[in-house]
Amino acid sequence: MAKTVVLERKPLSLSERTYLPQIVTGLKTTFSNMFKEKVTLQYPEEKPQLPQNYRGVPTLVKDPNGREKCVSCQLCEFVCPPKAIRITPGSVPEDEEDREHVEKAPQEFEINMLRCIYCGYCQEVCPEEAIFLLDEYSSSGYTREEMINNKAKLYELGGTLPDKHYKWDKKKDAEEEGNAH
Amino acid sequence: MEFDSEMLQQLGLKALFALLMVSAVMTMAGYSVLAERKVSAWMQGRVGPNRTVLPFVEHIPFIGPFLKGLGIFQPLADGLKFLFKEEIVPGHVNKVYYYMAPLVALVPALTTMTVLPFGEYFDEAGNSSPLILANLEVGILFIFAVSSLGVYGIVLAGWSSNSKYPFLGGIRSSAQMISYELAMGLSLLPIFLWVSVPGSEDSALSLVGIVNSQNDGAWLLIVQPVSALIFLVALFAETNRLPFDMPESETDLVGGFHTEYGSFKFGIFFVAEYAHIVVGSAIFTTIFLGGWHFLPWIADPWPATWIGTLLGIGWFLAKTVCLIFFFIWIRWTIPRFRYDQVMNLGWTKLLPLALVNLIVYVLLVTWLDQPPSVTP
Amino acid sequence: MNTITPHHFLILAFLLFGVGFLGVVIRRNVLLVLMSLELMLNGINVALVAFSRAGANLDGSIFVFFIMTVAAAEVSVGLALLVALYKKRKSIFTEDMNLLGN
Amino acid sequence: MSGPDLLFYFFATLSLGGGLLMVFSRHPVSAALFMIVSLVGVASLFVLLDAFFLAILQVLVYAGAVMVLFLFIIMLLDVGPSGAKASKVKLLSGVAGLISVGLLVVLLLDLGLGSMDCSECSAENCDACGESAAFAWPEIRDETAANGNSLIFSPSVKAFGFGLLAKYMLPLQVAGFLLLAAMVGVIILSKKSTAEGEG
Repeated sequence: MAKTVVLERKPLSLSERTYLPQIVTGLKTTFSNMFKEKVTLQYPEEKPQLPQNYRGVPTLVKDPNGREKCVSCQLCEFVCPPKAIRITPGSVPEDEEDREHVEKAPQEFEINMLRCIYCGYCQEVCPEEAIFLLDEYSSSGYTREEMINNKAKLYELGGTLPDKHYKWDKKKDAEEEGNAH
Repeated sequence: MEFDSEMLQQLGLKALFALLMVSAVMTMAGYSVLAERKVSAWMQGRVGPNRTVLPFVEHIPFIGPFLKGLGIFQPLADGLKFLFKEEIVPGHVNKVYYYMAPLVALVPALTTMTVLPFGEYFDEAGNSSPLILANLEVGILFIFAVSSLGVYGIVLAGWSSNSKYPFLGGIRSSAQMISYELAMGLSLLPIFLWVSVPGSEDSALSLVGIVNSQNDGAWLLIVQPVSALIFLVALFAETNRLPFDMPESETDLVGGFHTEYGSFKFGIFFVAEYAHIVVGSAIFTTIFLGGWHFLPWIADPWPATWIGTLLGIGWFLAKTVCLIFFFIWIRWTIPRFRYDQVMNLGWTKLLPLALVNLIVYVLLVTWLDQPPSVTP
Repeated sequence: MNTITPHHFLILAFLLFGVGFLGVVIRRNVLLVLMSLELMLNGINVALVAFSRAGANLDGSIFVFFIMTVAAAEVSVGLALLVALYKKRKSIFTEDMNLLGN
Repeated sequence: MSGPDLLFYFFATLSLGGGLLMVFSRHPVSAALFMIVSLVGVASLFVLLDAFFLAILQVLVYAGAVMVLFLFIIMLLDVGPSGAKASKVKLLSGVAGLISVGLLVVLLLDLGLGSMDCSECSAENCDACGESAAFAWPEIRDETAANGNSLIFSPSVKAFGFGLLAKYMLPLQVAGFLLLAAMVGVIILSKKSTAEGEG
């Protein structure tokens, strides 16, 4: 057990009580700080280096084949704490052969960036890994309407996820080979 | 005595000089705002204002970006911003005094400099006469008298705002001013004792006399360090600079006396504060740092012509600018006192110290019988 | 000063004194009474300086100096008394200071 | 009318008007501010009379210290404008005021009629008035000197200091003692009521 040591507080000496030496020391410190390297980032020209796990604006992504990953399960809409997400479910267009196993696709997908709190719950809850918080952080607009990201905007921001894994392809393969669960 | 043409001409000349000095002090005030921002930024590892630039200057190679980086044009932008912001007058204020207060704060700061000598002028024979708007025999008393009026601006602003924080700021300010004026006056008495020569015709209360006594001799800062220290501390208190910025302490009184002020009226308060600093540094330079004279114990190296005049003024300005830097430097080093600490320092430390200092110098001057220095 | 004589200054001094006296008599706020007293002293100061200047005699001016000293002391004591009184009676009006009356 | 005369009338109006407005203003803060105007007017009159040192002292002591003290106390006690209770003038003080003003007018008339025929006259007919126009202010001299037992008027501070420290040494010390006594008194007063009486 550590022993408690009570330190006597020494009375201030005369020079300490005038505070002048201390002030001089402080002045020296601030003066030397004047010539140290500046830490300011010249923002619009220089961008900050973002960490790997940075959470920026939530976006929708497509798989490498250019197919929509979102299946309109509405889990993200459900989990979103500030209720920023609004999904209008729709069916998958008939002509898309390779997506026939998917039952639904979002007809409209809106994220209200005036409400979004960048918590990342939507990314966490998404079973399709379709929604990602990417490192875009400065979104701005002149009107409230501009700040509501629609589906087209979300895909434009999100782009394509370079991921070979596509759940519904595997499921289809398994069904064809007859070893589905 | 009639107003004849010669008198009118002289009046016009004086008015012109006064206008020039006002604009010089205002410009310096504007740029000390910039200096404040820049120096504080450097001390905190930042860069400070470096964006504002005039449209055509930007394209000059090297010089343009350099000036832009220094933020030289920032005061212009600040001034324009103050001018064009919306004037908001809260409904609960006492209108007359609310409008009057910024002016009352600015005028004493600008009036003080009329008795401030800032250089010397040589005629053909090589005789020097000081450059000064009004060479009062009692110049230093005039400065005290006028600067003691400066408190009314703050008190009026605080009272007419009809709101709690400004009111507290006004009350604190009046108490602080009364307390520190005493120490300030007492700290200067040994100076007058030291400078005055028995039997001379010159008045020791004249600022020109004080400056000339430091020509080719020791600065009064070296001869009377305690006086200089007390005067400097009191000057900080009178200009409401940071260790003593009781009237506007942002952290406990929001903004103090100018909480309810905005746009141009706030701008005037702002300029007045910095004009006080500029004039205060100039006064300190005049009294303790030898005014326009060169280093202590070294005679002025410049010739007794108009070149010498210009160099002297430049040297005076350089000292003043160094002091302004010192003001800013102190501000970003020392934290604010508590109100009772301010009162304690003024009444129980500075005042007795000033009295002891006075007594010591009275004895010393009596013992020396004939004070050294002084070329009348 | 061609047409201005000591009489002008004297009349002004009288008027200042009179205005101050009027204030002392009709105002019942002690603060204002004190201020009016200062105004009366100022009237006297004007007269003294005018006499001093007209008679080329410095004694009057020096007397003004002493009047100012006394006035400063008077005001500080008067205001301190006023504050002490205010703590007790919560009023600065003369008609409320009637402990002996009624 | 020449310049300095105009200045005299201007500053006289300033000091008198300030005084009158001070006496009749309802709010103590306005009263204090009008008082400052009046004091500055009086200081300017001192300048006209070549008493520069006194003028500066007037501003320094009265406007710079005494009136700040007044304002401080007004704000400390939070004195509002005098309401209905205080603004009704009692009959007695009203009569007293009237009588005092009447007496003053009599005095003024006496002074004006007795010694000078044209105290209120305008510039044009003032020339006709021999006595007042003939008055010449004595030339001021810069030297410090005593003429017999009285000191010669001089605008310099030096003469002032000479007078104070030579002829009026005892009164000066008494004045210093008075100030000390006042300071001690104020400290005791404010100690007792545990409040902020300022010295």
